[in-house]
Amino acid sequence: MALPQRRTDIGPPHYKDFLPPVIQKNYGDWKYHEILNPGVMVHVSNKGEKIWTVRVASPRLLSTDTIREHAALAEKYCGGYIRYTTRHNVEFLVSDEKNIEPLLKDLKDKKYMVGGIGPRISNIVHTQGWVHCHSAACDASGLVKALMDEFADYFTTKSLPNKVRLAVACCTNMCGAVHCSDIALVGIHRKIPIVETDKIKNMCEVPSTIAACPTGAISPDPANKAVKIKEEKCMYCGNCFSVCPALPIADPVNDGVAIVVGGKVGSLRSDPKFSKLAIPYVPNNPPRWPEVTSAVKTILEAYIAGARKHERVGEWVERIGWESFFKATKLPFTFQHIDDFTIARETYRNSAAFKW
Amino acid sequence: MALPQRRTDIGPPHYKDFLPPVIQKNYGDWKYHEILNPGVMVHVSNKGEKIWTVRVASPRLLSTDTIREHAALAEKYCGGYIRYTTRHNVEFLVSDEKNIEPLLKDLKDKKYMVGGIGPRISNIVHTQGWVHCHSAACDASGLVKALMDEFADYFTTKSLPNKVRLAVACCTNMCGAVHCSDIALVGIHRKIPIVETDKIKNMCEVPSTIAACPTGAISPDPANKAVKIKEEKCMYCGNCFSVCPALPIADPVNDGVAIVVGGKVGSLRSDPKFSKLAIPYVPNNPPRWPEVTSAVKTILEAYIAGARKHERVGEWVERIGWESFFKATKLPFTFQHIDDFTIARETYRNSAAFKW
Amino acid sequence: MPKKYQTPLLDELEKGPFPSFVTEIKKAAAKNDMAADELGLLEKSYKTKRGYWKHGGIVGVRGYGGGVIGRYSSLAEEFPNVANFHTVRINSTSAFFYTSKFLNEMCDIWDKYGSGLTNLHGSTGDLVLLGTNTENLEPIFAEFSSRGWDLGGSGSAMRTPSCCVGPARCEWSNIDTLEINYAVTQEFQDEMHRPAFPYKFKFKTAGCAVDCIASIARADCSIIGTWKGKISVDQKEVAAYAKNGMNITEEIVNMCPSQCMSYDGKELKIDDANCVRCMHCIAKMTKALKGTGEKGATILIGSKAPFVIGATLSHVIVPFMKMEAPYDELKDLVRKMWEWWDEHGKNRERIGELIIRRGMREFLEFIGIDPIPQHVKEPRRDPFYFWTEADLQKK
Amino acid sequence: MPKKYQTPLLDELEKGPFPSFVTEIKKAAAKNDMAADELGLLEKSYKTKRGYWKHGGIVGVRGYGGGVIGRYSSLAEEFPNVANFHTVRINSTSAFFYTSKFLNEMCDIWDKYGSGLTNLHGSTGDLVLLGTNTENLEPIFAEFSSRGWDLGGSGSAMRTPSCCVGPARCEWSNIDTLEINYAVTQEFQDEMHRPAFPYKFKFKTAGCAVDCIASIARADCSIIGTWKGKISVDQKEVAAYAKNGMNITEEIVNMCPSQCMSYDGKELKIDDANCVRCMHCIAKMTKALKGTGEKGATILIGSKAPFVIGATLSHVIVPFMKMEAPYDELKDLVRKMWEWWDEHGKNRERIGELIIRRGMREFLEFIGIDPIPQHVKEPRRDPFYFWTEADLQKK
Ligand code: SRM
Ligand code: SRM
Ligand code: SRM
Ligand code: SRM
Ligand code: SF4
Ligand code: SF4
Ligand code: SF4
Ligand code: SF4
Ligand code: SF4
Ligand code: SF4
Ligand code: SF4
Ligand code: SF4
Repeated sequence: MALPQRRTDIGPPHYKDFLPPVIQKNYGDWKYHEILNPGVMVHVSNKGEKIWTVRVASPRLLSTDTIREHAALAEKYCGGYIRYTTRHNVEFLVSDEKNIEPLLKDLKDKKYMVGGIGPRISNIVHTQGWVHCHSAACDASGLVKALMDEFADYFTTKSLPNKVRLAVACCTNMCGAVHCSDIALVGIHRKIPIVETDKIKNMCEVPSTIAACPTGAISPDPANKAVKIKEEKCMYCGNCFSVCPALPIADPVNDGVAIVVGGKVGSLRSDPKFSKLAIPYVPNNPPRWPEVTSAVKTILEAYIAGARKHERVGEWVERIGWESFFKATKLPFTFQHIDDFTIARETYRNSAAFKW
Repeated sequence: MALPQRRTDIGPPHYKDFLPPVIQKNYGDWKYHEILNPGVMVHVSNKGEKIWTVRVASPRLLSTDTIREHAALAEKYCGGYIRYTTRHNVEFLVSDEKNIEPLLKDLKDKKYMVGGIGPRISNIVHTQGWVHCHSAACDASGLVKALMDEFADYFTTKSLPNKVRLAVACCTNMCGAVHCSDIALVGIHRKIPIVETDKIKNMCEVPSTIAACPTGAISPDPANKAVKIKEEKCMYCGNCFSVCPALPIADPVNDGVAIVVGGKVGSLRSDPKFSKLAIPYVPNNPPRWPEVTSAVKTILEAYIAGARKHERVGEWVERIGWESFFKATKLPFTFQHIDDFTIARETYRNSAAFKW
Repeated sequence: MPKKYQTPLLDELEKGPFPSFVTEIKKAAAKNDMAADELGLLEKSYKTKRGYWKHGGIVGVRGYGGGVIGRYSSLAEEFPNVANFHTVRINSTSAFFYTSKFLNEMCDIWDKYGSGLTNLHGSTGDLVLLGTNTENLEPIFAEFSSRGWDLGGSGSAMRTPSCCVGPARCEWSNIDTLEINYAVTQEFQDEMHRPAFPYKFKFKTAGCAVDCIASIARADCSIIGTWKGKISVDQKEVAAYAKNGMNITEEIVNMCPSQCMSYDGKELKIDDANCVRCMHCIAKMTKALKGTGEKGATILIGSKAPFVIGATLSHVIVPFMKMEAPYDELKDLVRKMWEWWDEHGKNRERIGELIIRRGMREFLEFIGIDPIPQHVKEPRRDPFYFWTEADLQKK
Repeated sequence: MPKKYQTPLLDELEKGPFPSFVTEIKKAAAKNDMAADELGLLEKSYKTKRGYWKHGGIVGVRGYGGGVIGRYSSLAEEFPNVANFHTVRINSTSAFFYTSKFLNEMCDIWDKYGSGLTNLHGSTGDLVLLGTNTENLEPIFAEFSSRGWDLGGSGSAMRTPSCCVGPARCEWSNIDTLEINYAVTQEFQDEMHRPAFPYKFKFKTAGCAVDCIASIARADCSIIGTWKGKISVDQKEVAAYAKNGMNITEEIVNMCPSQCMSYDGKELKIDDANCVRCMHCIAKMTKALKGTGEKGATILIGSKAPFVIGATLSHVIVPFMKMEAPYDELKDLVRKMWEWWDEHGKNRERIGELIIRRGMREFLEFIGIDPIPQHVKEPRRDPFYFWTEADLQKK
């Protein structure tokens, strides 16, 4: 069977071809929206026209079977129109109010999880993990599943002081928004890479391997056309392994998950914030990482108990102070929490005003 | 005439010998104070005893004649007790209320400037300048005199939203609290040092000269046992000259004064803050530096107009935002204002929220 | 019939309310050899607590330098169907709108040539086809491109740009995020498909400062919509919010970062000159408040993940740019930035890192932008700075 | 009769209300050759806009390595009486209290052996005798030390410590600043007079967080008094402040950084557990509020001027230390810190710079202090950190 004629540099199709008619007509002319329930919102245009959105959780890793099911539902209730969100949820775009209830029922029957709109936990931005990446210090999809099962109520019904954005990255490359999330997990190593001296000269470029190290721990080993790692300078980030496969760092015993908190990206109320280290290490305990989910739960519950309405996790923590965060969560504070990287000095406590 | 027997490592006398009796009796037992007027306050102890303080401005650079006059006044009105403040004012410590008016009259007759207590401009912390330091890029005492003449009313009578701490340092060694003052001046150079190649080998230690450079602009010149300066890396700080006299940097044409604002040291209301660059350069124009005093006046007046009661300069600026500071003062914003030193990245505007 | 693996550990992850990725893999594994081996391999990782993927070699389609992530298993003998298992990045549509027709076609192609597994979407925003063999790459590309779809970016290239839903379904968008996203993608096709940069370069476009695409955290170029006029206040709607139980003083006025609002129980007033357009009040009172006047975008540069010098957020370069098709001002700016980056960037140095290394002045001067207070949160603290000869001449 | 110089420029600085340093120099110059040449030299600087002082050679008194700042003029022929013109630093008393008797004696000695010019005080806190010749140094030292006074610090040594007026005349002091200052000075006489450190080391002690000695900005070791109990509230005095026109809500409650106060027009309440002890409310309502309970100090380390890596502020090391004579805990801590600094500090590296260079962990471990959240404003952001073997063993 002959292949069709390939074309290059055409880019994606124009999005107009994928917009429901009501959106085409009211494009850029929306007036307001209302959240009808955790899974349904309606946007109303200046012309008075409406579009209903029904949001459904997705594991993001989808089989073609499931995508076909999405397509079938979209065809049945939405004129064939559907979108995915920036956090990987599915949005059914309903133009006809009549279709909402039947759609919801159908979704319920098919065991879809409807929700995520408003001050809730929405889907978890995440990465490949053991599913597909060579760099992973933990899985991603499994952690997401375990967490979202734990917090399902906050997706489907319960509300929070504000949105809580969770993220998971399986290594410190952080292919997600971990560094700016309310609560996030990142896979980490805790032992230095193994230097496979013999392989380096064939597999790696020495200068770029040296340049990859954030702490300058790598130096040339000219005799072997290889590199050496200064043990006391290595903080196990794995960036050298990213550029040089002959420096494997994965370690089933010592790898695990760090938990960071308090980041955000929007500029509402307070500037965008980086996430900060809350727990330096939780062991990899697949398939459900119970220690991780329970730690996240601790943090989430402290936030719920302490935050004012509309406060994001980071805003709450900054208002009460990090010393109060560690008190409220009973999390231990360790040497790992104290920054010693590029901007360390800016994090020291330069004030006589703090809480006991 | 034989010299008396020297003693070593005895340290200073015990302060008890210099405390007025009422202080000795109420030491650590003060209850409250009241500011009676800009130059007089009274402290009341739990026993109900009182000590009055009359504060007088001092140029800090004092002749023995003047110190003898201080001593005489202290003897006449204060049982011989006197102190100097951490900002170099004179404080007459009056135990007997009756002595206050006569003291004030005497001070007035002798043209002393009484004031500086409360939300005012107190004395200016400053340094040596051309009077005694080899490193000075401007004078200090002259700048202080010019400023304090200009703002005398804010010492003697007028009040401000809060204290405004002024400081002057004659070079970037900053022998004062310039880096944490409400408004401060610092002497700067704008041309690279002259490398007196022939003299270096006798006068300087090459490694410490190289280490002194914050930007790594200095490299060895082994042929001449000297150093070279990479022009495009030098930002004229003069630290190399501090360790190597064969690198003179003073330059009557290009030296001048930078003005920094918004620093503080107390932890009240907000954490201690660094001063930030407001004006990168004002020319040296002795004897009265009119451009400097007028620039400081501009800043001070904007503060008075804009600040809430109890707000320090830095607190006011942070509330309104630096873009509003530059608008309110009409000061130009230049490339010099944008940090490119060690923590530059922390000063970039990481937010979509700012004022036009 | 694909091989069937015992997966006691993964089976645990089919329990619970959230949809299971394991179920997804199993669905595909039921009819697809690659997916089956992926499942087996993953179970093994769950048992041994480590991954078995190796670095990707360079694989791809003819004429392109990117768009495919090469991936090889280190257990090729045990799991031969994922011995090579590359990811194909299909450039998604603006704001991820699709039709059922396209989705079905996509599934047909992917079932034929791949594992049947996808990511909708990758976190950059590609439609990720998760795992296929080297020999299938050209057919897949032919099938998609003949239908009007192209590959996304990978490697040291421009990456697939993405944007928030914006004007398509959001009342707050100040710019046409979808069109900007499309225009940028089309304009820079060569830069996407033939990696020639020092490192990757990402664009993300958000209609307002809420930033639903997280552009400020993970785009070399963040384009964020904003406005220059007043916030219009519909006092009747304000009253309605109050009536419905909103504590306007606490929830809105006190939370305004610039403290430029006041509310006396009747009227909500905004001192627009001091508003920083943070979007809080508008987001929480969407029926009552709206940004008005001239619309445009703030252009911020330089966010990225932690390597090598620590994570960065994008920072303001152009506080306000009119955003009108064909977006020449933006395109020219981008080309200028790239020129500077190409010239000075080291291998694997993102543009934001380069700005930090060489200083904002050089960057701004090169792209022809004057310094303004909006470039910084605060001016420098230490009085150490450079003067050019031209600076010294200025009075 | 000392030489008389024309000083038209400096004369301008005798005008105006603020006391004039020029008048001071002239007073001395009328009877002192050195002061006269200082005046002439300074006029020249004012004319040419540059200084004429050279680096100091090493001058001092027998047995001491510091206490004198050597200074030579580059115009020795034109101004021979300041050809060498060294500064003598006399260690001041705690909080700068003096008697007229001492001041007069000091003036007598200084008129005899020096320029008659002084600084009361230098910005470190020394009683600065400004300018004398090398041959007068020993006599001056003999005169002062025989009367019970000693030199202060200079060079790579402990510098003259200083403190706020504290318990002597301030109701807010939580510690005996004067006694701590005295005890530290006496304890470390050797470290003051015989420079043996990598660089200078400064102590400053403030009775409370108001920090009237600016310790947090310019002391390698800042000692700041604080308390551990409640803030007592005298509601009658609160009412009096309100009556006298204070807007308690705006001036106090709204300005409290931890938002732990409330005021209903009658009663002022403080949620002490959330108070950060910033001193704002106490300072503005001194009659009504007072810190109570256990008293002690926070020890902060590391502030300094900008060279070489940029200015720093001191940062918390010990959040609370009881401060009771003989202050052994403080002295032991200081000795430990110095040991570490001596071992690792480079030439001209302050202790704060060393902590930044080698990291807080090494420093804290060496001095035997556990990590606590109070050490930081916020935890690290990037997940890059070290694990010791011991850390790995911990569960
Ligand atoms: C669908 C989506 C855009 C898209 O193009 O796909 C979207 C849609 C909306 N967002 Fe968003 N946001 C979306 C990702 C984000 C992100 C990005 C992210 O999470 O990576 C953010 C930034 C988070 C941050 O700051 O870290 C985000 C922060 C917000 C906020 C600000 C919350 C706050 O106060 O900090 C609002 C306003 C609000 O909720 O009051 C908002 C409001 C909205 C509104 C109400 C906008 C509108 O008028 O239509 C939309 C429905 C809200 C809802 O879901 O509660 N959206 N929203 C994204 C949904 C993801 C999902 O499936 O859950
Ligand atoms: C697939 C994806 C994760 C996901 O599951 O969604 C991904 C996967 C990989 N990323 Fe990523 N990155 C993905 C989005 C990101 C993001 C998020 C974003 O783009 O919004 C980031 C953080 C933002 C940024 O760009 O800094 C990100 C930061 C990195 C980095 C660190 C780059 C840096 O400058 O620090 C690397 C390392 C590298 O480039 O060598 C990396 C490298 C990788 C590699 C190619 C690993 C490698 O070194 O070969 C991963 C391939 C995994 C695989 O086998 O499938 N990935 N990567 C995302 C791309 C899908 C897509 O095209 O839609
Ligand atoms: C006299 C005095 C200024 C004054 O007019 O008050 C002074 C004068 C000098 N200081 Fe200073 N410093 C004086 C307080 C300070 C302070 C403030 C303080 O101690 O509270 C600082 C800032 C805080 C700090 O320690 O960082 C200060 C930071 C410096 C520095 C920069 C040190 C650094 O680590 O960055 C230098 C440069 C050096 O050490 O080579 C310096 C060097 C000097 C030298 C010795 C210049 C030199 O390199 O030879 C100056 C001698 C001037 C002269 O000829 O009389 N001086 N110096 C102050 C000492 C008087 C006294 O003992 O009471
Ligand atoms: C005399 C002196 C202490 C000494 O040991 O010599 C002193 C004495 C007092 N200070 Fe101070 N302060 C003295 C230097 C400082 C400094 C240090 C400095 O300026 O270098 C500061 C820190 C400034 C900063 O944060 O940058 C300082 C910040 C304060 C404040 C805090 C102001 C604020 O709200 O930010 C107060 C409280 C107030 O004024 O309400 C205060 C209050 C006081 C009180 C009321 C304390 C008391 O109860 O006795 C004293 C009289 C106040 C006045 O002068 O208005 N004092 N005061 C110092 C006077 C210097 C002078 O001659 O003017
Ligand atoms: S975060 Fe690391 S392990 Fe995970 S997909 Fe990205 S590069 Fe791979
Ligand atoms: S793991 Fe990270 S710190 Fe360690 S040698 Fe490799 S790049 Fe350097
Ligand atoms: S600031 Fe500079 S010039 Fe002034 S006294 Fe200190 S070292 Fe000398
Ligand atoms: S003046 Fe400063 S920046 Fe220039 S060479 Fe000397 S030490 Fe370096
Ligand atoms: S970023 Fe703004 S415009 Fe875009 S979807 Fe979010 S709220 Fe709407
Ligand atoms: S947009 Fe933000 S800054 Fe502007 S009025 Fe609303 S809350 Fe205040
Ligand atoms: S620092 Fe505190 S105790 Fe010392 S004088 Fe100032 S206010 Fe009083
Ligand atoms: S001391 Fe400061 S933090 Fe404590 S109650 Fe008073 S103002 Fe608030």
